[in-house]
Amino acid sequence: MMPYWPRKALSALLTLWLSSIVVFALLRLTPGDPAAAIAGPDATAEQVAAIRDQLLLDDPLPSQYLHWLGGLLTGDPGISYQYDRPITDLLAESVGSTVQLALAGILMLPVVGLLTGLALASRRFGKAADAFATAALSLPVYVSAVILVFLFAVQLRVLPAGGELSFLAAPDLSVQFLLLPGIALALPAGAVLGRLLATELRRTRQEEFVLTAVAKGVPPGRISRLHVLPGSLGPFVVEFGIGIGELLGGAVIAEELFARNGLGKLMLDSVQNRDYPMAQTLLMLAIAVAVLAQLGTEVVLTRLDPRIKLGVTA
Amino acid sequence: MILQVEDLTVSVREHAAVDGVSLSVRQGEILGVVGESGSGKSLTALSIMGMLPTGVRATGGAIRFDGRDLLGLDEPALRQVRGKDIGMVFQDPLAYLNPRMTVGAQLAEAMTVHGTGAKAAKTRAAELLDLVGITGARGRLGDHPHEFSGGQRQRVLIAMAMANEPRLLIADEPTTALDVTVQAGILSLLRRLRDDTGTAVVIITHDMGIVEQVCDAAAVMYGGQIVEHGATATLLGAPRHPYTHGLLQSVPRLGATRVRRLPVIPGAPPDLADRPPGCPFAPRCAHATDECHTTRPPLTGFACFHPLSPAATVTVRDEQEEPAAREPSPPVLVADAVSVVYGRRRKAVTAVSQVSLEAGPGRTVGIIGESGSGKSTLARALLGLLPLAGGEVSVAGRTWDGASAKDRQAMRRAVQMVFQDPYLSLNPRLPIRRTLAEPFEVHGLCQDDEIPERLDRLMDQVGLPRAFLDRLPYQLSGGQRQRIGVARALAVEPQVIVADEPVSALDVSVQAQILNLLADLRDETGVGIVFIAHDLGLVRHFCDETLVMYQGEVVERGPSQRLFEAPEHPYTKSLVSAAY
Amino acid sequence: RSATEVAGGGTGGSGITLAYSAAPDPTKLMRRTIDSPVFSNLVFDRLVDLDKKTMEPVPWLAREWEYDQARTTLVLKLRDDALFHSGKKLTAEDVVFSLKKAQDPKAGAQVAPMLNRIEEIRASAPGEVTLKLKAVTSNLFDALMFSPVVEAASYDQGKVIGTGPYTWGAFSAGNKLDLARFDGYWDGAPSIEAITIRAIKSPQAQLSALQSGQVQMVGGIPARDVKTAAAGGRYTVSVTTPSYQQTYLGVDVKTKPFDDPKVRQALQYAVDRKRIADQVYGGYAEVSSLPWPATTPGVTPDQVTRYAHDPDKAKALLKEAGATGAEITVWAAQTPIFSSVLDIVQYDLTQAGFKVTPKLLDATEFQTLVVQSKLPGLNIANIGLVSVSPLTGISTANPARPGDNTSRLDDEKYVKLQERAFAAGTPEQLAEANHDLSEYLLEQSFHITLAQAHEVVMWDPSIQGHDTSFLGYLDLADARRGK
Amino acid sequence: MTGRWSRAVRSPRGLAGTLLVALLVLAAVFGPMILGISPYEQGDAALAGPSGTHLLGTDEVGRDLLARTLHGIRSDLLICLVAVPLAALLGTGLGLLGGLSRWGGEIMQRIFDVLLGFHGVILGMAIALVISPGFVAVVTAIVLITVPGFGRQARAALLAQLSREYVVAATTVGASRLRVLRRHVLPNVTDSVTALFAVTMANAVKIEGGLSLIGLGIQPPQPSLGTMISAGSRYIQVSPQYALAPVLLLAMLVLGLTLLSDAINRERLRG
Ligand SMILES: Nc1ncnc2c1ncn2[C@@H]1O[C@H](COP(=O)(O)OP(=O)(O)OP(=O)(O)O)[C@@H](O)[C@H]1O
Ligand SMILES: Nc1ncnc2c1ncn2[C@@H]1O[C@H](COP(=O)(O)OP(=O)(O)OP(=O)(O)O)[C@@H](O)[C@H]1O
Ligand SMILES: [Mg+2]
Ligand SMILES: [Mg+2]
Repeated sequence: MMPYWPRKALSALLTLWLSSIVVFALLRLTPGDPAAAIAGPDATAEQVAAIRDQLLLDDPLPSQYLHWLGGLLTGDPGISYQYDRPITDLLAESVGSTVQLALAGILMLPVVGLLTGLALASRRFGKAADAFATAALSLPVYVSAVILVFLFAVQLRVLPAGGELSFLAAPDLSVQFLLLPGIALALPAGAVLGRLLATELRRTRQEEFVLTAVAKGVPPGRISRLHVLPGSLGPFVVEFGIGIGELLGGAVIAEELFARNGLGKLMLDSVQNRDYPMAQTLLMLAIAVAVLAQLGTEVVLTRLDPRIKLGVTA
Repeated sequence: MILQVEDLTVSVREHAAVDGVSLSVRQGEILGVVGESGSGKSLTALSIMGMLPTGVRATGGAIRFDGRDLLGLDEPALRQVRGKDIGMVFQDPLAYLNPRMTVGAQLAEAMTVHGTGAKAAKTRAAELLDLVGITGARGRLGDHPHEFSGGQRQRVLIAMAMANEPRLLIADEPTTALDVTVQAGILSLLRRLRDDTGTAVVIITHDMGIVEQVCDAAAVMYGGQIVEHGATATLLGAPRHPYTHGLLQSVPRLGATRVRRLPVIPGAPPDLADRPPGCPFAPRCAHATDECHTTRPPLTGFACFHPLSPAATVTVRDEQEEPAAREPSPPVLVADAVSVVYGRRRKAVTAVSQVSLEAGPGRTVGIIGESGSGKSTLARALLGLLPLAGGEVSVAGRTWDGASAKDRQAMRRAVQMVFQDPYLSLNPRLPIRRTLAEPFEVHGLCQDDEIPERLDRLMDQVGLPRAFLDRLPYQLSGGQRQRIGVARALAVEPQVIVADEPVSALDVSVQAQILNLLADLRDETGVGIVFIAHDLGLVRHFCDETLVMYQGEVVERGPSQRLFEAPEHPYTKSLVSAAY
Repeated sequence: RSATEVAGGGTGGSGITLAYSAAPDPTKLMRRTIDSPVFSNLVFDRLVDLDKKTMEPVPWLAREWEYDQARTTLVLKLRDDALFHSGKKLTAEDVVFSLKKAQDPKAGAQVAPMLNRIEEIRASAPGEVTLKLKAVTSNLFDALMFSPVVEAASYDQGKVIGTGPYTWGAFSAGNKLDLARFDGYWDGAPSIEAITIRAIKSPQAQLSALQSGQVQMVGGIPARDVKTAAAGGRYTVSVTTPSYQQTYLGVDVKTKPFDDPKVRQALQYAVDRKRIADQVYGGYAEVSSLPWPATTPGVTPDQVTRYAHDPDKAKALLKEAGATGAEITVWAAQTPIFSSVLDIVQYDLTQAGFKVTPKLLDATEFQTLVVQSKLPGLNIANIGLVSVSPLTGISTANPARPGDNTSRLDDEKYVKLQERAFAAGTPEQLAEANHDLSEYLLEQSFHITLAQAHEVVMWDPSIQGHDTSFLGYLDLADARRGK
Repeated sequence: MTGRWSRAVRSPRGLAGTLLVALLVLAAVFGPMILGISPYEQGDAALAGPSGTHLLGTDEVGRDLLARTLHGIRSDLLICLVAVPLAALLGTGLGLLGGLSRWGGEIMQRIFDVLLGFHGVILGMAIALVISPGFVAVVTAIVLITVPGFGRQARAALLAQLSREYVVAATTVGASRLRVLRRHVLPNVTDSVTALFAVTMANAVKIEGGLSLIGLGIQPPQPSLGTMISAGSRYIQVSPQYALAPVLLLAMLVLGLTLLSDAINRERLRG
């Protein structure tokens, strides 16, 4: 048995490597020729063949894979087929938008989750929170986004319907652009988090050490804060980690619906245009984020529950 | 009187789980509250703390502490009492400590919530750990509970309860989860704390031995009521209530003479829902009359219309002769220098090391040792359930290693197992019939249409109504389930049964029933038994030969009688002296 | 500050923001791509334009021009006051460079087949360019109107520099383009200082952006979405006549039963063009049996209305051809528009007695199969340049190109017709050729027009003076913010 | 077992959930028959409002929205009923396999990690592109997206079961490994997997809708709730019922399934 952290890191690397193969294979399996997408509707077969040649698309697949992987590892994933520019440049242009969106989601996710969870577990707001959580869960993002935009942008005109502004350029405006997509992203995942938290809160409240705290004369508020809540956060953190990992994927939909130009849109476009190097790189990025989020989750978990690292099970 | 409980009634829905209990504790006194599971001990204790679980309410009586009725206090006022005037210690020290907080923080919290400054609390926390006998106290404040041993955790809990020097300490089964040797340490700690601080202590237990060891006075609870109370010596020496008497008798004690069968209290404790209106013990009482069934006897030291005479002391047991020595037959189950290792490389734990034993029809081999000493591991090794790191186990000459599937089946027929926890060892989803039919089916012991008949016979053998065959496990009591466990082992008519702590999870009065069942089966069928226990009295009572295990090794072995009378190994000595 | 209001004010003082379904793409300036209409004419000028009514060439960067007697040499005289955004003066060399670029197959210009009929492009004097043709090319001006004039010195460095009213500014690929007013514009600087073009693909997102005041124009989205949004009358809908996209039903004549012209004609009768125009294009489309405009010289009204919706006739023709119940596949790319067209076509053809399997493919896959001519049966797609003229239409687009086309129709007669049109020296000859081409297409029915769909953009009423060129490209030289 | 199920169904949550789902199933099965209008019949009146002939109005090519909505539930139920049991079976199988051998476990774990690394949308998109969009693609996508959940659940349940005393007990009476698995382990694993079942059903409906949104769902002219929502949401201002009717039904379906899974879970935790 290897020590804990190196073992985790190794398995993360293994996952990434396997993913790179899957990603590569998946795109090649997708019918449709990148060269045809570039050549456009009125191109002749010869034009397409010339482009294929130029893009080295007729090289053997293993060599294409190694070429790309080698580039990725040395920080140069190549040139985008559709934009004919270095992928790193394109990423640099779009990453800000997605990071802002993801941050908005990440910030809002635990807020929605915590509020829902605490409300669900409380006696006073339980019923209302239950209704809210069920609704949030039942409505897919693509529906809630349309409703949110209709309400806040078209009818009330208090928030922009879509688009973006760099946070660094104008923080106050940027936040307004981020509010609706952030909420739309955070709602369903937040509801899941909330329910999970509520269940955990109820379970932890039943745990014996809470009785010890009561017997010490600890007031209920302090018990909730110091004993019950930390004890309930484990699964919350895990789910939150998964949630972060999914944000980049979720950005695909959110960016489409809110007319943002980030990595999600880039990913959708590049897959649709069979921009292989671009799509592969973006997909790997998404997977890496998910894997990293999971690792991060485990770091937090060991903090929350010191037993885990030593392999002690409860 | 520091605490006076008067006619306390605690209701669970419409049922009185605690039914008119009165108790009193004097300054500096240690009171033992004894009773079986479900008799209402914990609810009584929790009422004093004002900590009854939701759905359970104190519906009558009063709890006077220092002249105030605690039942009349509101939550904030109660909080002032909790942890400050009354401290409480719970049963399972691991579960009752917050696994995510350092021990120091938990100790300090007990004081800061009652107004002590953070700094002072920290200093005092170290003192407290020192006080309860944890060495290197200061350095351990930053440790988490899982870094302490079981006994140390219980000491931490006690330290926490003592943090504000309460005038009353309530300990609910403080040693049940601990080993005998550790238990002795905890009990003497409690006594020392009482001596040093003059705090009154209420110890809740189901173990008469603990009462005998530490309590000044005791109250016996049964079916939500106090059936007898008094000074320890009188209560134990001359019990007046038939239940107290039965309880004392059904526990084999190390010092008592060996008997073939234990005297038992027939039946099982009453259900909360169908308690008789009269004396709760009446349905199980040999002396009960009509009056007992309808009228509740008043408590005058004891609550019984037909008390035993003070002369009928426990020591005067009706002596039965030592069972006739059975002619030794060749061993069936042989373990030869067995070792078991869990985990690999750096994490490896040698759970069993070089253990040899022989078991065969007509003989009972006892294995004793504290928790983690490798008893269960050995049991599983005997049944071929674990890979061995060394040595071999053979059944009727064949070893588990390298046995063909067919051989294994034959070996399984020869050796069977009874498990510790009857709640876990029965598949909750299968009716008893299906569980019991399994051995017949897998071994093809009889035609399919004969199975029902065989099952009926099994049920008769273990003394259960045949109708139980169609119940699900949850519809049976613990004792009844353990009988099913025995029946399952018997089904294949084995030559040896390995019983891993078969009574540890059972109520005291039910324990004796199962022990007797095993003894009867042994006598009737000649089946050999490997009997694993952590209770010296049981082994001494039950087994011909005893092995003492310590950290995976057998440190001493010999005929039970001699072993306990003249232990040689220091560990055995400490075991015997820790027991009573 | 409210983001809604700030964004509504556009970038800077008198800027505006336009939303378009496709992002400007500076890598294919010589081609007409879906993004061209939104920026091409803002940044570039061309040599000539066509008059939207008469379809006659009108001066632009070329002040005047003259053919020789044989109509094989054309001399173009350029303006002398046109400046590139770099500050450099427009020269004949720039024009030569631009036209040669457009000839280069790598540039992928659709009009290359016409430009390739030019034997020599030459700067014959300062401000004068002479084109020497291999043969008479009646639609040469279509090609000249089409090709942007770029700065020779910087083009190959990837810079986007033209002589248009706006300069190419901050650009993020696939996303956003900032244009700034070019104060040195020869026709006088435009009134709007800055234009931001945002790529917003989703129609909903575009309309929300317009309705919440974040953009002043939306475009490139399905016309029916525009129609529903314009229903309240709050916005100005601008239809880019005479340019349109011809939506067609391509027939692979090598697939049975479509080898039989009767079956193909049955298709013509089966499809309900009126319903497609109304339901898919929100009425912003012409119903016609021909790819090119009804106003095309030589086209007669009876040709335009040749195939009216007539399911019974379709059934009868099918029966006659013995193809009733034939199992056919209709392919289309997966877009909201084409899937709706497919819906209707599938329904109509089923009514006529075909057994239809609809197949929606993702755009790239569809594109690949088109290039490989691997779409057995029918396919639905659209092409743009047929609205310019019949000859330009059939010469530039794969689906109807004589000799080599996606319908796999290989007919010497068709090639001859094309040659006749090229060589038409007089308007009369051209009209005659147009008529015969139309007749041929109607008869052969391998390229069935479903709709002539105008591109539609919708403006916030605060913007006035906007226009589109003959090609349907935005023209904002006179646009301004009104009250 | 049966007792527990019926108790779950009879709890207030379970009852509400069952009623909702049953209502939708009935609507899907008998609705189209009662209505008697073809969901494919096109007409000239596009995007018409509700009227006597078209109770919910018409879509953009003049088809009856009510008929399409009812048929849409059918599609979705069918997808759920094919995809989710398939995913459950596959996931449970893989999970069990992974639980039985160390290596198998490692490999499964990695496979699931890779699958989980992809976001559902992306995985779905890739699948739909690889095996041309349509019913099969939607089902495959749903299966691949939801399989890791089942796999992990099954594996966890299996590991928990294997250490149970009654499983050991069955071995000691001589039951073979296969019998132990079938008799004692599987039913309990099934139990914990079932709890996941209803939630996954609800998810499946959402995934179908998500795929439709990018044009990769059920293919026209066949209706599904997802395709209708994505098509209808662009007419939300002129023809709100177009999108909202399927949204409502979808929400009802998800709600019903969520309630059911809640009820089952609660019952399961009670033992
Ligand atoms: N929270 C509760 N809800 C319902 N019934 C309860 C609750 N707690 C205890 N009871 C019931 O009240 C009765 C007395 O329980 P109590 O916990 O006081 O027993 P005990 O003597 O402490 O037993 P043990 O030795 O098992 O701890 C039992 O029948 C039990 O089932
Ligand atoms: N599956 C396992 N993996 C690793 N270590 C184990 C495992 N099971 C038991 N052990 C360790 O082996 C040692 C012996 O355990 P075993 O269960 O045999 O003790 P025991 O004497 O039966 O204790 P108890 O009285 O608590 O039942 C302990 O240190 C225990 O932690
Ligand atoms: Mg208790
Ligand atoms: Mg054990």
